[in-house]
Amino acid sequence: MIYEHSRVGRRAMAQAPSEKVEMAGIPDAMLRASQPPLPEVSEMQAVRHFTRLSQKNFSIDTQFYPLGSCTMKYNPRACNTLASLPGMLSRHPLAPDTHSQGFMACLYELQDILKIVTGMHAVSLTPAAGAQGEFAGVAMIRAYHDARGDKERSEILVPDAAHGTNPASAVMCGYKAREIPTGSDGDIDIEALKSALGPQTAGIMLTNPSTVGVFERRIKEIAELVHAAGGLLYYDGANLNAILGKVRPGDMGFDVIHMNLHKTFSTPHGGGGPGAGPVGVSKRLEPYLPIPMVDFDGNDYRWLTEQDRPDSIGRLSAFAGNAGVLIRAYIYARLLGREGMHRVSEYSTLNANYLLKRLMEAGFDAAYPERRASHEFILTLKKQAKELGVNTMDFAKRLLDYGVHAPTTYFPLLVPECLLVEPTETEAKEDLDRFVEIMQTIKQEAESQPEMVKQAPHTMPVRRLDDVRAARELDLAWKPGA
Amino acid sequence: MIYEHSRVGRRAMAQAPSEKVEMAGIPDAMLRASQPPLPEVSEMQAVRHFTRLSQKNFSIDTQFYPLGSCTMKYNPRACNTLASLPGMLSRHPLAPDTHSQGFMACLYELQDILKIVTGMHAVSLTPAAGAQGEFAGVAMIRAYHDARGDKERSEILVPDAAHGTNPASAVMCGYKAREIPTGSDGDIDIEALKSALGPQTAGIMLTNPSTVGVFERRIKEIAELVHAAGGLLYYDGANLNAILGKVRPGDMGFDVIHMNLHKTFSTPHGGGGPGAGPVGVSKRLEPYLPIPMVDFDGNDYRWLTEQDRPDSIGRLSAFAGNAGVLIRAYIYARLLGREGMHRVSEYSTLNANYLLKRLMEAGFDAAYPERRASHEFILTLKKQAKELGVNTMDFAKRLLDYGVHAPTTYFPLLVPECLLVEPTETEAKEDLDRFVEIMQTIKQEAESQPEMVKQAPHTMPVRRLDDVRAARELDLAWKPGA
Amino acid sequence: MPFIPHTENDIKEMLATIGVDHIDALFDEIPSELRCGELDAIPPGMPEMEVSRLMQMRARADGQPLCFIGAGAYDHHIPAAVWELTTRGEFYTAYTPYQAEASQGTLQLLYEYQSMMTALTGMDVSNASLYDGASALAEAVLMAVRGNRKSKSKRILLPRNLHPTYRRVVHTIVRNQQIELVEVGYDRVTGSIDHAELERYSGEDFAALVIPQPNFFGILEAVDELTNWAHDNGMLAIAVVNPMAMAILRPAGEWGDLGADICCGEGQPLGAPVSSGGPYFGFLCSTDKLVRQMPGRIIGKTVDLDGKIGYALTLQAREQHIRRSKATSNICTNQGLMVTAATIHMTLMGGEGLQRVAAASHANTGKLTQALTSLPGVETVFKGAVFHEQVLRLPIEVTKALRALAAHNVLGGFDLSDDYPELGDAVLVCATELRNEDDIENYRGKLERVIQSQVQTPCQLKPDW
Amino acid sequence: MPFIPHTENDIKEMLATIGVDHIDALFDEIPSELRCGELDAIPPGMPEMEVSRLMQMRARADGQPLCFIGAGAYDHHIPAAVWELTTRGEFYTAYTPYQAEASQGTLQLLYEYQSMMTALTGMDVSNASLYDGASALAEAVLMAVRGNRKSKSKRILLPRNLHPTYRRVVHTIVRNQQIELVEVGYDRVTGSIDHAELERYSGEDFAALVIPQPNFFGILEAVDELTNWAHDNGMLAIAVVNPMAMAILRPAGEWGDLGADICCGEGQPLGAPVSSGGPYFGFLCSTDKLVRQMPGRIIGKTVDLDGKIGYALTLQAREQHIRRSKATSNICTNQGLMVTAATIHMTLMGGEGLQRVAAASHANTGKLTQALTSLPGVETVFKGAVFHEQVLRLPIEVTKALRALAAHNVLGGFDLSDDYPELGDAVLVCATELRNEDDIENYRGKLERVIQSQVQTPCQLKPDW
Ligand SMILES: Cc1ncc(COP(=O)(O)O)c(C=O)c1O
Ligand SMILES: Cc1ncc(COP(=O)(O)O)c(C=O)c1O
Repeated sequence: MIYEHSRVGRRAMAQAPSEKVEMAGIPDAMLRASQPPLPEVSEMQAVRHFTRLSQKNFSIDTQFYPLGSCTMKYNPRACNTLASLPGMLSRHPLAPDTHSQGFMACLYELQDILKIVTGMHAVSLTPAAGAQGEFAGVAMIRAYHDARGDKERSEILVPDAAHGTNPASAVMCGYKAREIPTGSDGDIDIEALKSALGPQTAGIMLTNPSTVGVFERRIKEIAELVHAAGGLLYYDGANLNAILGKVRPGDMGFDVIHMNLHKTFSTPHGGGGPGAGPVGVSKRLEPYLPIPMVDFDGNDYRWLTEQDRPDSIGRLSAFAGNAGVLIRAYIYARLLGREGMHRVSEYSTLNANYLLKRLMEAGFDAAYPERRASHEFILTLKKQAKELGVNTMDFAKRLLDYGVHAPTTYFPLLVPECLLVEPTETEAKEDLDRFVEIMQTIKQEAESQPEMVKQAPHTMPVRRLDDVRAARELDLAWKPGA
Repeated sequence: MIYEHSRVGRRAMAQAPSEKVEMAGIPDAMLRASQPPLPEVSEMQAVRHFTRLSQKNFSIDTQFYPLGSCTMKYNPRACNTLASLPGMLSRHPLAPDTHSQGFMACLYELQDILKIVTGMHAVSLTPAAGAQGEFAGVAMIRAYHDARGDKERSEILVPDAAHGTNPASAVMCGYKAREIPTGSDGDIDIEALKSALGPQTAGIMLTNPSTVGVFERRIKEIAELVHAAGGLLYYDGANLNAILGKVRPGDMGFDVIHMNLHKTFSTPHGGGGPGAGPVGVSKRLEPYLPIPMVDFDGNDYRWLTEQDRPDSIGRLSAFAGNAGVLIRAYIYARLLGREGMHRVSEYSTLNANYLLKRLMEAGFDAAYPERRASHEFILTLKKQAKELGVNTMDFAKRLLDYGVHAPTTYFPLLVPECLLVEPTETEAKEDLDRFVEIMQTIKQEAESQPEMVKQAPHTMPVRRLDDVRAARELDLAWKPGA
Repeated sequence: MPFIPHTENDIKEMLATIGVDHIDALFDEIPSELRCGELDAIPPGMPEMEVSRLMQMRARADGQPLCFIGAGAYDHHIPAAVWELTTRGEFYTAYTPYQAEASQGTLQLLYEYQSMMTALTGMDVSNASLYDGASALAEAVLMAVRGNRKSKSKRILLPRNLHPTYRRVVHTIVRNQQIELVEVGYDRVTGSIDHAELERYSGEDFAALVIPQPNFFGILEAVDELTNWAHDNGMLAIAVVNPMAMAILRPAGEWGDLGADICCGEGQPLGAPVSSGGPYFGFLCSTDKLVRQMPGRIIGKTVDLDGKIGYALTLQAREQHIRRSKATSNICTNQGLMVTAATIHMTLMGGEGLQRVAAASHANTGKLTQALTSLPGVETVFKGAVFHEQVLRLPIEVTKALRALAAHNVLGGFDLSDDYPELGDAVLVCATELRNEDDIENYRGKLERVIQSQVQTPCQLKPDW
Repeated sequence: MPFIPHTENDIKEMLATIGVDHIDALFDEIPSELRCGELDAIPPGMPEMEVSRLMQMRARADGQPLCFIGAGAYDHHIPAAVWELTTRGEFYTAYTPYQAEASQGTLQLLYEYQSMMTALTGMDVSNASLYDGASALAEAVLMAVRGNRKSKSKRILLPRNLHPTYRRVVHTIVRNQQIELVEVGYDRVTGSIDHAELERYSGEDFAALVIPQPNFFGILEAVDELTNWAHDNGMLAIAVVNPMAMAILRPAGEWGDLGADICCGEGQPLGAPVSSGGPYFGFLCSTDKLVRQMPGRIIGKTVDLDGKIGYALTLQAREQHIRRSKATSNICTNQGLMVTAATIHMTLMGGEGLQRVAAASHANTGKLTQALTSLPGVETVFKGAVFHEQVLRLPIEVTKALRALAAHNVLGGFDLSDDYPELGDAVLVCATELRNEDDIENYRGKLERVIQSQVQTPCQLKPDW
C-alpha cells in the first residue's frame, strides 16, 4: 500500500509550484480545514511502488491471454507513441476548428474506414465503450420508433448467450429485455424467436459470430423475421475481429451496430479501459446518431452538432468521447490497411480452429463439436468436473501458474463449466501448441493430484482470495488512522 | 533467447519499407550472399520477450541499490521525458549553429554550473564517461608538461585504493602507474607519498572522499607536496556526490577533475551506460581541454573547435560526446538548483553515517570505525568469514533474496572481505532501517544455517553461475545451427 | 502481414491439423451470398515510418496555441513519471482484473485510487471509474432515483449554471427512463444558484438536487445551505465537483450537516492531458449507505487462503455481467488506465501539491482577470468568489474577438453567447498554474489590439480568417 | 527538497542515532578553510513544470529542418517499441550487471546483442559496446598493436577517405602510446583508397590497415583486395563499417581470403536517434583469436548450480577493475542502454527489415543525386559505387549555399571544403529511407533557387543570415 510509505511532511517536491498555498478572495468557511489525506511520499518511492505493482499483473506484453470475447491481441506500440505526440496531447477539446484540422482529419477518416468495413451507412465515434455504444444504438432504435409514432414497442430481445451489457443497455433505454434461447447447435432457436416477436418488439440484439463462438447461419432469416415484425436489428460488435473483411453487419441486415475499438482495433485495455464504442447505422437511423460527428466539405473539417443534427439522440460525454483511443484505432487501421484487415479475421479464425482441434485431440470437449470455430470457441469441462472434481475455475487458476492468463470462465452461462478461448491472430503457432501441452498437463495433474489443482494458483503474488469476505466485510478504501 | 522465437519468414512487417530489396548500381560481388541471421520474430514476440527480460533485472526503480562508488540514486523521470522531446532527438549533430541555439544553450549553462560547483576555471563536457574523462585529464597533464618542455616525467601516482580506471587511464596516456599505500586511518600514507615523489612524477590521481569512504584530511599538504615536486593533481569525481556544495576540488588544489554525471548528476546507468565524464581544469590547463566546447558571445552560442583551441588535446568522439546524457544532467541541475545541490551531499552523508552507525550497533565492523563516513562507508566481514565461513560474497548474494541489491564487494581490494555501502540521499530512513534488519537476519542465518547462505541466492531467476565455465568454455554468441 | 506471426510453414501445418485446404474454408458457415469482397475503399497498409510521418504532420497542423479555455478540461502540469509508468505494458495491456491472482497490480492500484478519491471528496466510498464527468453525473442521477427511498418521484433539480454539455448528456442518458430534469436558474449578480427560485420547489417531491462546485461560471456555491436544503426537502444532494478544487475547498462529504450523498465529476485534472477531450474518467463517490446502488467496478480488500492481504473485484452482483437486466448500470469497460495515471498523479502531488496547484490556478486566474479588465470595456460579469475560472464581458462581439485571438494563436476562452445569450458578449476564461505572467501579458496585449481594431472598423469589413 | 524523502522527524532521529546535533557536523573532517559557501551563481531550483516549459522552448528553438546530412549520423526509422521498452525502469535504472543473478535481463540481452552483431558483421565475437564509432576505432588500433604478433612496429595505415573526425579521435587517443598513424590518399576519380599509394608501403612493418566500408565519401571499397593485401603484408585488417551497410554488403568476416581481423564502427544507425551526436555506441567485433585483446565488457553463456542456463560477465581479467594498469583498456561505463535499444531494434527489423532499410536508403540517395545533378553545374565528384551517401560539386560556394539552404530549413549536407579543400565546392549528401520524393523535390527546388540567386549576384552582396 502506498500509504505505508507515507510520512507527514514528505513530498515529491519537484512536482508542485514553489509558492505556498494562499487563497485570496475565497471565504474561509468555504476552504477545507486540513490537507486531503493523500499519500506523502518521495518521487522515487512513488516510482518504485508503481513499477513493482505493475510487475504483479499479467498482460499482453508479458503473457498469452486467450480471454474469450475480449480480443486480447497485440497493441502496437506505435499507436501509443504517435497518439502521444505533444501536438496531440495538448489540443484543448474546445479549440476552434482552425486549430483542429489535423485531429479532425484523423477522426473523419476513421469514420469512413469503419463505415466501409462494417457496411453501414454512417458512423459516429463518440461512445466511450461497447456498452455506451449499445446504449446509443438502442436509444436510436427507440428514437426511430418514436419518430414514426410507433410508441407501443416495449421489448428488446436478447439471446440467452448475450453479454450482460446487452440486457442492461436495453433497460437503460427503458425497454424490457426478453431472452431467446440458444439451440443445441449454437444457433438461435428460431421457433422461440418467432413466438417472441410481436408488436411489442422494438428490436433484437445479436452478435455474430455469437458469444458461443459460432456463426449464426440463419441470420438472413432472422433479419427478415424481425423486420417483418417491425423490429430493428442491433449488432454487438464485440466479435467483429472474426469477420473483418469477410462479411459485413450491414450486409447481414443489421440496422445499427457498435464496434469495440479496444478489441477489433487493438487499442489497449488498460487494466479495464478506456475503450471506444463507435456506432454505425443504416440509412434510416442516420438522423439519430449521437453527436458530435466530423464533417468534411472538401476543404475543411468541422464538427456536426445539435444545430446540424436536430434529431440526434444527443451527447454521451462532455466532449467527443475517448479521443485518444480513437486516434490509436486510426493509427492501427492505417498500419493494417485493407489487406491487414482481411488478415485479422483469417488468422484469428485459423488460430481458433487450430487450437480447438488440438484440444479436442487432447481429450477436451468442445461445446459445439460439429461447428466451425469463429475467432473463439467454447470448451466444456463438465466431464472433468464430474469425474475428477476439478472444475473450470480450478483449471483457470492452474493456468496462471504456467504463465498463461485464463480464458473467460463461466460465460456464456448456458454452457456448463465452460471456458471461452480466444487466441487472436497475433499469437504464434508454438504458443498455441504450448497452451495445449499445458492443458494436457493440468488434466494429468487433475487426475493424479486434484487437491493441488483445486488450490491453485501457487506461484502468484497471492493465493485464491476470499471473495465472500471481500463482499461481507467491505473494505473499499484505506482511511487515515486505519 | 530471442532466437528461440525465430522462424524463417516471420517478420515484424510494420517496421520495414514495403519495397523489396534492390541494390541497383552495386556490383554483386560486393553484396552479401544471404540475409544476416538476425532473429525473425513478430512485433509482439519482441515486445513480450524484452518486457519479460527487463523484469529479471534489479534496478533503482524497483530495488534499494546501495552499490558503493556507483551513486545509485533516483533518476528523475522528467530528465528522460524532456530530453526525449522530438526537437531534441531529431537535431543532427552537424546541424548549423542557426539550428542549434536551444541545444547549445543547455550545454553552455551546464558547463557553467559544473564550473561553479567544482571551483574549476573551465569545463569541457565531451568525455563519454568517467574513464574517458580520466584519459582526457591525464592527457592534459601530459600536454602541460610537454608544452613546458618538461619531458622526463613518466609516472602517475595512484593510491592503492584507487578505482581500476585510474591506473588504466594513466597507462593509456603512456605513463607508468605507481601505487601509494593507504594508512590505517584511511588517509594516504604521506611518508610513502613523499618518497614516491620526484622529477619523474607527472601527477597524482586522487578521489576525495576516497574510495574507502573517508575524507582525505591532509589534502592541502598533499597538494603542496605534489606541486612542489612539479606534479599536478587529478581529481576523480566519482565521489562528488559527497561534497557537492561543501568543498570544491578547485579549492583543495586540484588542477584537473572529471565528473561522473551518471553518478552525481543522476543520469541513469542504463545497465552499464551511457554516462558522461566532463572535465574541469584550473587556469593553467585550460588551453588543453578536449573539444568541442560551447562558447557564448552574449547573443549566440557557437562551437569551439580546432581553430579556436589549437592546443587542445583534441577530440574524444565523433561529435560532442553523450549529448543526451548531458541534457539529462542539465535538467537535473535545473531541478535541483543551488539549494538542491547542497542537500545532495548533506543527505547522502546523513544516510551513510546513520546506516553505518546502525550496522555497527548491530555488530558489524567498520573498516575505519574512528572516521566519519562520507556518502559511503566500508564494512569488513572478516570476522564473519573467519568464524562462520560465510564470506562477503555470500552476504551479497543472500541480500538479493531479500530484494536488496548487494553493495559493492571486494573493492577497494586493500580491505579484506569488504562491502562498500552507498545508500545515496534519495533513500528513506525506513529503507535504511530495513537494510539493517536484513543484514542482521543474514548474520543470524549465517550462524544457524551457513550452507543455505553460502548457496544463496535462492529466489532469483538463476542460482549462482559457473564463472569458471563461462571463461573456459567461451560461449559469447548464439550461432545459426547451434 | 503486420502483427501476424504465421510463417508459410505454420499455416500449412495448421490447416492440415484442422483438415482444410485453405483459410477461406474456415468461413464456410457464412452464407456465401453474404460474403463481402475486397475492402477497396480502405487505403492499403502503410509501414510504421509512413504512419509516423503522417501523424507528425497532423499533430503539427493543429499548432500549440496559448490556451485560456477551461470549461471542463484543464491544462495542469503532469509529472513526467505519471505517463512513463502508466504506459508500462503491464498496466497498458492488461484486461479488467477478472483473474484477481494475476492482476494484483491493477487491483491494488484501484484500491489505492478509491482511497485517494474518498480522501479528496470526504465521501465514504468510490467506484473504480465511469466514462467521464458528464456521464458520471447521469449515473449519479440514476443512482439517486434508485437510492432515495423517501422520494417516489423521478424528478431531479438541475441548475442552469451547471456545465451546459453535462446537462445535455444527462438528458440523453436518463430521459428514456422517464426521469424529469427540472432546471433552476442562477442569480444574475452572483452567478450562483438562485436560492429564491429554488425555494419555490420547497416541499415538492424530487429525488435529488445537483450542486456544482464550482459551477460552470467558476463561481463557488453556498454548498452547506444547498445541501441542507436538499436534505430538509427529502432530496439527496449530488455534488458535481472539480477534484482539483476539492484539494482546497471543503469536501463534498462535509457539506452541510450531513454531507453530500453522492459526489461525482470529471477526473481529468488529476493527470490526464487535455488531449481533445479524452480519454478522461468520471469519478463517483457516495456514502456507505448507497454503495449497493453504485454503478461500475468496485475493488475490495480481502485475504487469500494464507491470510495474506489481497484485492479483488467485489459487490459484483450490482453489475451487468452478473445481474444483467437488473444491474445498476450497463457499464463494463471503464477508464482504468486513466485511473492508473490519476493514482500515480495524486501520489506524486500529495495533498500539499494539489493544494499548491489549486492555489496557483486560483491566483493566476485572478491575475488574468485583473490584466484583462484593465482594458477599457472589459469587465467581470459576476460578483461571486471563483475557483479558477471567471466570466468576462467584452466590449466587442465575443465570437469575433475569439476568432481574431485564435488567428494570433491565443485561445481566449469559452464563448458563452450560445449557451447563455442573456449574458451578452461573455467569455469564460481560465488560467491554470501553467499560464504564467508572460502568457497573461501576451493575452492582454493581443486582446487590446483586437479590441482596438474592431472598435475602429465596426463590422463593416469582414475580417478574412 | 526535490528527491529527498527525509522528514523533519527522520532527520532528528537519524542525527540522534549518529550522535551529532546537525547535519553540518558530519562534514567536520573537512578542513574548515576549504569549505565553500553558497553556490550563489547557480540558479535556484525550479519545479518540473518550469523546467519542462524551458526545455520545450529550447527544443522548439532548434526547429526540425529537413536534413540531408549524414557524415556519421543517420536518421533512420526507429520502431516505437524500441524506446518504449528501452526506457523501462528495469533497463534504464540498472547498473552494470555485476550481480549476475539479479541482472539476467541485461545480461541475456547483451548476449543476444553480441549474437546479432556477429551475425551482422560475420565476425566471431563482439564485445558489449564502447563509447562511439570513433573511439571504438581507436580501441581497435590499440588492440591491433597488442594483437599483431607478427608486427614489431606501432605503425598503422589510415586512409584519408576515412571520416576526418575519426582520424582526429584516433590520433588523440593513441598518440601518447607512441603509435604512428600513416595516412593513405584516395583515388581522385573513384573516391576509394589509392591502391597505388598503398602499394608503396608493401613490405613495410605496420600493425594494421584500416579499411572503411563505405568510406567517408559513401564509396564502397574493394575490401577483398585490401584485406588480402594487409594480410599478405603481415598486417591485421581493421574494418570500419556502417552496420546498416553490413545488412546488404559482404560482412567484414568474409572479406578477402581470411576475413577482417577486427570490425568496428558506429552503432547509431541501429536504433539511436541522431540526437545531437549522442549517446550512440561503438561496436567492436573480432576473430576468436583476438578475444583476449578485446577491450570492454563481454558476456558469456554459462550454467548455474542447477545446470540452468544463465549469463555472466566473462573474461574480466582483461578489464581495468581486475587487471588495473595492465588492462586492455580503461573503459568501465559503456553504452549499455544504447545497446539495449539496438538489440530491440535489430530484433524488430530482422535481417530482411534491415536490408530493406539499407536498400531504400541506397535508392533514395540515388534519386537525390539524380534530382540535384539535374541542376546545371551540379555534378557527382566520384565514379565509385556508393552505399547511401554521395559527394556532389556545386557551381557556387558550398559554405554559402548550405547557409542559404539552412535559412530555408533544409540542411543540405556536409560541407567538405574544410577537410578536403582539393575537392572544391563539394558537399556530402545523404537520403535515408525517411527522405521521400517530396523531400527530395523540396531540396532540389530550394537548391535551384539558391544557385540562381547566387549566380545572379556574384558575391558582391553579402547576404544577411
Ligand atoms: C460480447 C460483448 N458485448 C459487449 C461488451 C461490452 O463492451 P464494453 O466492455 O466495451 O462496454 C463486451 C465486452 O466485454 C462483450 O464481450
Ligand atoms: C571511483 C571511480 N573512479 C572512476 C570510475 C570510472 O567511471 P566510468 O565508469 O564512468 O568510466 C568509477 C566508476 O565506477 C569509480 O567508481
